[in-house]
Amino acid sequence: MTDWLAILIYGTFVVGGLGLYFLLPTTGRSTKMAGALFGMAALAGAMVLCGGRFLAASGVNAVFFLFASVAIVAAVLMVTSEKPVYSALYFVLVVLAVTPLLLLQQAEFLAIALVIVYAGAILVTYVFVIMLSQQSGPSIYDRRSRSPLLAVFAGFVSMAVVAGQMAVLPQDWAIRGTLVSANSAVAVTGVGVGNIELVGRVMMGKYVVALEIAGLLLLVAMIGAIAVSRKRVPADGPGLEGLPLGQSGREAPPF
Amino acid sequence: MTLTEMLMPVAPELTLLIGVCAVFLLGVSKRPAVRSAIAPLTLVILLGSLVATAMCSDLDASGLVGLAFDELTGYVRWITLAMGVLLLLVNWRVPTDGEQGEYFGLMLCSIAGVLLTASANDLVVLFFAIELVSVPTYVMVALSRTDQRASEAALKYFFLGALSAAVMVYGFSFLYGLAGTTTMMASGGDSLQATFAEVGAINAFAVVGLLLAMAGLSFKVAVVPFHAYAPDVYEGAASPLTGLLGFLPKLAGFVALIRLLTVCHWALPDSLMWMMWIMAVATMIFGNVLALLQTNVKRILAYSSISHSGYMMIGLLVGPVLGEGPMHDGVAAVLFYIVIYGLMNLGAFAVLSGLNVRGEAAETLDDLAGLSRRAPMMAIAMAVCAFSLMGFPPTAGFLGKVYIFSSAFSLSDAHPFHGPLVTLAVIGVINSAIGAVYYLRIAGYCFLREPGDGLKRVGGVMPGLGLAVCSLAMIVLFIRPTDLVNRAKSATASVGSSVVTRVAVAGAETPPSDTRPQ
Amino acid sequence: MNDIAPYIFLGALLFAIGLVGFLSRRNLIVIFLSTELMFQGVVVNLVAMGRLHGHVDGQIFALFLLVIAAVEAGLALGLVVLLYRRKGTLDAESWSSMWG
Amino acid sequence: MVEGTISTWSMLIMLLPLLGAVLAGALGPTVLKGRSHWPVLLGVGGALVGAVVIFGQVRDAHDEHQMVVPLYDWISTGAGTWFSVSVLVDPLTSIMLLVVTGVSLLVVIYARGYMRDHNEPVRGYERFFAYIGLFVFSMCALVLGGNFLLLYLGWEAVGLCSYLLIGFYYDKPAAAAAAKKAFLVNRIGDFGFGLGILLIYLTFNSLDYQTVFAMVEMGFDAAGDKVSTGRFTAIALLLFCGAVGKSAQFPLYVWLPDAMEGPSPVSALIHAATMVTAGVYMVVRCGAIFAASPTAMAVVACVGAFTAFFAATMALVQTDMKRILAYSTVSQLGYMFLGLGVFAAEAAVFHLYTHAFFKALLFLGAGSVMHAMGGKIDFREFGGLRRIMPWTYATMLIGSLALAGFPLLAGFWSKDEIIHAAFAQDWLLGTVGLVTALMTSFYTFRMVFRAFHGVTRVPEGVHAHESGGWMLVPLVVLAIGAIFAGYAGVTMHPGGFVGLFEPHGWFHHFLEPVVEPFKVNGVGHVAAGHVGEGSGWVVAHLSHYGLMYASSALALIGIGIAYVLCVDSPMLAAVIRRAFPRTHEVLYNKYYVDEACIRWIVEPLKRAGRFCVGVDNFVIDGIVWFVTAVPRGLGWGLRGLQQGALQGYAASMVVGLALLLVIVLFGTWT
Repeated sequence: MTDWLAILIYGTFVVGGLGLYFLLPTTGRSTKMAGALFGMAALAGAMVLCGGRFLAASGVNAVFFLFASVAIVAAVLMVTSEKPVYSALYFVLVVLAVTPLLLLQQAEFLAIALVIVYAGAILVTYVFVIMLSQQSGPSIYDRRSRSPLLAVFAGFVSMAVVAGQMAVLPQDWAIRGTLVSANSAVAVTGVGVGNIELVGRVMMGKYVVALEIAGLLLLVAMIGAIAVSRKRVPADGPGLEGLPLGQSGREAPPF
Repeated sequence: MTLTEMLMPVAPELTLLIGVCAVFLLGVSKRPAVRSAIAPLTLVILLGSLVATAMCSDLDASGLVGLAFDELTGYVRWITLAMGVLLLLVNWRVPTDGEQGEYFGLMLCSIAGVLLTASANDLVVLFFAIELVSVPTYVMVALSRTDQRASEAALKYFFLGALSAAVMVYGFSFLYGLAGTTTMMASGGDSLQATFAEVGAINAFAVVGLLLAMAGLSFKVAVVPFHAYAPDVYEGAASPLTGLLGFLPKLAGFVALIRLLTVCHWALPDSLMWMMWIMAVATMIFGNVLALLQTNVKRILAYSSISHSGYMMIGLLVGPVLGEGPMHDGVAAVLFYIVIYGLMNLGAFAVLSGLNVRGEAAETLDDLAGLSRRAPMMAIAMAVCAFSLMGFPPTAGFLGKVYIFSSAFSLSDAHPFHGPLVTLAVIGVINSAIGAVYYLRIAGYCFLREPGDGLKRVGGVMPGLGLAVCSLAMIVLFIRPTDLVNRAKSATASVGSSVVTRVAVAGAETPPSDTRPQ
Repeated sequence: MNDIAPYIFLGALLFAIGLVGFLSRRNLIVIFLSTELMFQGVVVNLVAMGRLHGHVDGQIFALFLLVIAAVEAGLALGLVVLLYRRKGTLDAESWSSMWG
Repeated sequence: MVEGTISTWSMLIMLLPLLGAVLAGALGPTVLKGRSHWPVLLGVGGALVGAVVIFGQVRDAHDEHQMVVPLYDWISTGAGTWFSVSVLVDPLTSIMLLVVTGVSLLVVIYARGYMRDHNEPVRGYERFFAYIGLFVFSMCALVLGGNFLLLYLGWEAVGLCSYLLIGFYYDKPAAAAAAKKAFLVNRIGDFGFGLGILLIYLTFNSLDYQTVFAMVEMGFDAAGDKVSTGRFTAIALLLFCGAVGKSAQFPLYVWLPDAMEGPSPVSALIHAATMVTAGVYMVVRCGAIFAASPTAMAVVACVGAFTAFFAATMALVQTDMKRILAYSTVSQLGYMFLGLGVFAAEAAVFHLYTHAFFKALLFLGAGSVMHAMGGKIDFREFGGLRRIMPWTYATMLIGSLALAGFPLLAGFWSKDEIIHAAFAQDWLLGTVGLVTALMTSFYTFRMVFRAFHGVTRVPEGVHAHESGGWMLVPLVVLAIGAIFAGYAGVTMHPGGFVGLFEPHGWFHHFLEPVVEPFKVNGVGHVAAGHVGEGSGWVVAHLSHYGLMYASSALALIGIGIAYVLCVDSPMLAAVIRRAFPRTHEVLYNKYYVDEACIRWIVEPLKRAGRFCVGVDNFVIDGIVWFVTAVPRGLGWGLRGLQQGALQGYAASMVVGLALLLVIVLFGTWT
């Protein structure tokens, strides 16, 4: 029982890894077709895995499959896209696809925050910087990936081991009680509140110290980012003509 | 409980944070006189924080969920703030005019991060505290010099740091999944520690979580295979800052590792023990053999910093052995050693930062040639630090090594990991012999070479003062180590008490010193 | 209402893809996007873990993770600007003057 | 012994030279300059006073021969004192202290004159005196320390001082190389030494001399089990490794001749009189352990005898005065270990004590010559100096006579005693000792004759002159010592020459409590003047006095040969050949015999010596090379992981993480 399960898990990761390897940008012969085929096989394997082993009993809905697939496909496209702008936009898609899954888990506030903060604020900044720095199409280093086989091997072996470990020890799953509705904590607190209120209460109670440090970290990041980007440094790279950030590279940054 | 009472235990941190705001604000002043007051103000803030540490000895943390205060916190506060003063002195002239505010404010943030790491009792707080140590250092590396290598160092440090943070927090997420709470220790109710007492550390969640979390922390302490950034970052950053990079993140990493191991009652499964064993061996060997090939003193010291992490891993693996004689406690050895390491490392980098060769900062061995003729006191300070790093008497480095190795050698035969740990210590001894070669080369270049052209002493009173304190401390701590050892030991007592709990929970018949049943 | 294993797998997969992106893409911005992807995997993992125990701590942890992601994103972009001003390229390989 | 006095003075003995060193080092470059010798001079002088006080205390103690005085707790924790700094004072300590501080004081005085060029202080003048002060501090700590850890600390510290002082003229490549060689070779020995101390700690769970030696005498370890002889042998041999390195015994002696690149006062102080005898001191101190293992004692005796002989053969062919003296030092140290190995520890210490006088004298004399010859020390470049430097000549002559074992001088008594004890143990060891004595007198006087006799020659452009008062006073004092020091170990009573001197005097009586373990465990030990059981035929046929006559005769023969070869024959042969053609043939024959001697005895020995030096240097250097090459090779291999690219580092991290995950989660741990 566990044997075929382990084979299925590791097999999914191997096939998926191969698919990603074929999809990564190279300047040689295009292997995107093979990559897509392998990727589809891995996705099917993952569905069998989730549907067959874990979800049969509890009957997960199609929503999970749909959005999980979108998230994974978008993630793969993100790391394989030759255009950084597309990568950023695919990442927005990953975030947007993960959001319904969070809703499924009754994490409404987090889902909203994710969309607003991540997809909204952070990613826009990325796109802005990419636009500034790369106006002349994809460059050579975007079209060739660095030791893709090693990268796929290292990344997928580690995570396959982690995932496999989760699966081959099913008795460890619910160690601290059974799965309950997140908002059943309402019953514990005795107050009829929704997810957002609950998050607010816990955050301002148990996690108030962390919240303070978070504020400090944001201050540090703000000051740090300003200090770093306005630092006056000599420009010493090749091909500085026509740069968007000022002619000599010694000017103050654009923002 | 009034707000004042509630906040008293974090008075040192609050002092620092208020200071951070003041320093940031003064930094943007247009008047040079105001900006030049920033470094002295930072000194005052650090001293104020030391005073606050001394005043709030009554550590009742019941008002602050997520923090806990014990002897370890007190120890780390003392050594961090005291070292912080020295770090400030040595870094006195690093930032260019107009960047003092950012630089010293970030330095205070990093110090505050170490203090918070030592008092964190919650995975979220711990994670934030460690990030608060690291994030400012990324910026400081980029700010410290205009050299192209500084930017490269910042790039590597920051990106790899982000990678390791992701790995660490992934591990934390599994630990949280195991326990269902992010609280690390609690006298009653849910906590990670209670969960470990209940289910042990062999659970798949526990193993994966601990492994990933330890991997992430290993980056902070520069342990193989998460060490690769260290040489480049040390070389790229300005020398005085490198002294800071060798101490604050390392201290935070080791304190966090000690906390993690305390949470699981120092009862790691054998597989994780072997993992740390392998990492320790690889770290010592890698650091030492690569240091042999370097001609850049900063790189030599960077690789030596890696190997010193390996030595400290030995003490960590031995764990807190209570009630078995004075020099047998591995964790106390680590806590003792890291102070000494911080001092001697800072001293060596302070010497480098105090020297100029034809207008450039000194960094290669050739730059140091004949230092004893140009600046005898600097040469002597360098020699003291090199000998201390080598572990050579009469310097404190010798005692640190003796403490670490003797903690492993004096394990009882009944200890389940006795044989491997003794082997590890022997490997450590051999490695410190290899290390002697390159430290001697540094000392030899200072004393036994003809000086080259243009070697000049630069810097000022404050960095010189910091350097003098560092090298004198090496001698003084050799002659009178008792106070520091005792403080380290009492700091260990608070993390070691969990060992006894574990045995009580397991109901094992082994004596309390044997921390790992099975 | 259901088992959390699929979420853990999804998290691991996102994390793995992020790792691959980090190791193989040479554009500094894409490299950093890959770490954001890894954080995304951790977020999925954390929320699932919180679900397992039936409370919102996991969600709050994930929210704090967003803070870290924002902090690092801010710094990363500042750094990228600095690096780009120096070399006029975003190729990670062009920054390898120190080695050995 | 009064505890307060001992603790006060032993602190002062250590701290005064250290204070002097610190003052010289700190104030020297700016304030003191040419007066930098004063703090060290006064500090070492104070230490000498302390040594005399302690000596008086020990001498006047009647029943209490040993006293341990704790100075302070070094590391003391709630769980107990891990280590307390204590001093141990007994006759051995007091004698070593007198030798160390006495010779040091004389050398410091001498160096005041020597370390100047046309009466201007040489470069690094203050550094020199600071190092010397540091050395005296370390050496006193080594000798005074009451446990193995202090011994080890002192041991390493004197090694460090030696390294710094050999490399004093660091701009000379030879000096830098010699310093490095000394350090590396000593590391090999010290590695064994450290392991030995570790083994002591593991066996007896203590490092205190008193505790350890008490347990050794009972033969039980800390757990109450009987300690096997094999364990004792292992400990003793590991400790002896350290002695072999520090005291320049075969095969680790190679550093000592090279160490002559250091300034001459350093050679006299560190590489002749004091530091190199630390090995002898250590073996005597650990006598209980060594005597418990017959194997270890045999090894000590054989290494000592072989080194004595071997180094002497090499001294035969040198032309550099300081090198001759260096090989001679190695050879004499060999004698000391031979004495220890044959259970005659008091004879070894006696020789250590007399040797300090005449060897320091010879080195200082050689330094005086070197000073006068503008840095030249090879006697092919000068000769006949006795008219130019009468004082140096006279004192060096006395020193040479003492070294050669000329009757009634210091070296005579102590060397004889060792040879006699060696005969009592094994006739081969004794014979080696005798043959070496012959070679010793030959090479010593070859040096004297070539340098001081014959036609006066000096290198060009050198204004040869007798040295000044600062240098001559120590020479004269040491010369007086070289004549009379031996009488501390001799009892005189009336009744003809045979009965006049009993070579077992006050010195031996004084040392008796220290060498007790050698007597208790000594299997075939012969107390001086007695014939013990199990001794060989030589002892049966040759009384101590017979041996005395024999070795006197050998010393004279050696001097005679040297005279004939170096002074007499070259001139005589030339003159007589022209004036008396008939007798020329006879003389020619004699000359031919000399030639044959040289050809058939000296040359083969020379070749053997060269061969041994070559092989030896090759092997030791090879080991040194190997020890550093393996890590280097490994480093070159691992360097491939640090290629500088951000993602390369990330890859090594993630691959490492993957490996760790696989190891941990698929490892076969339960």
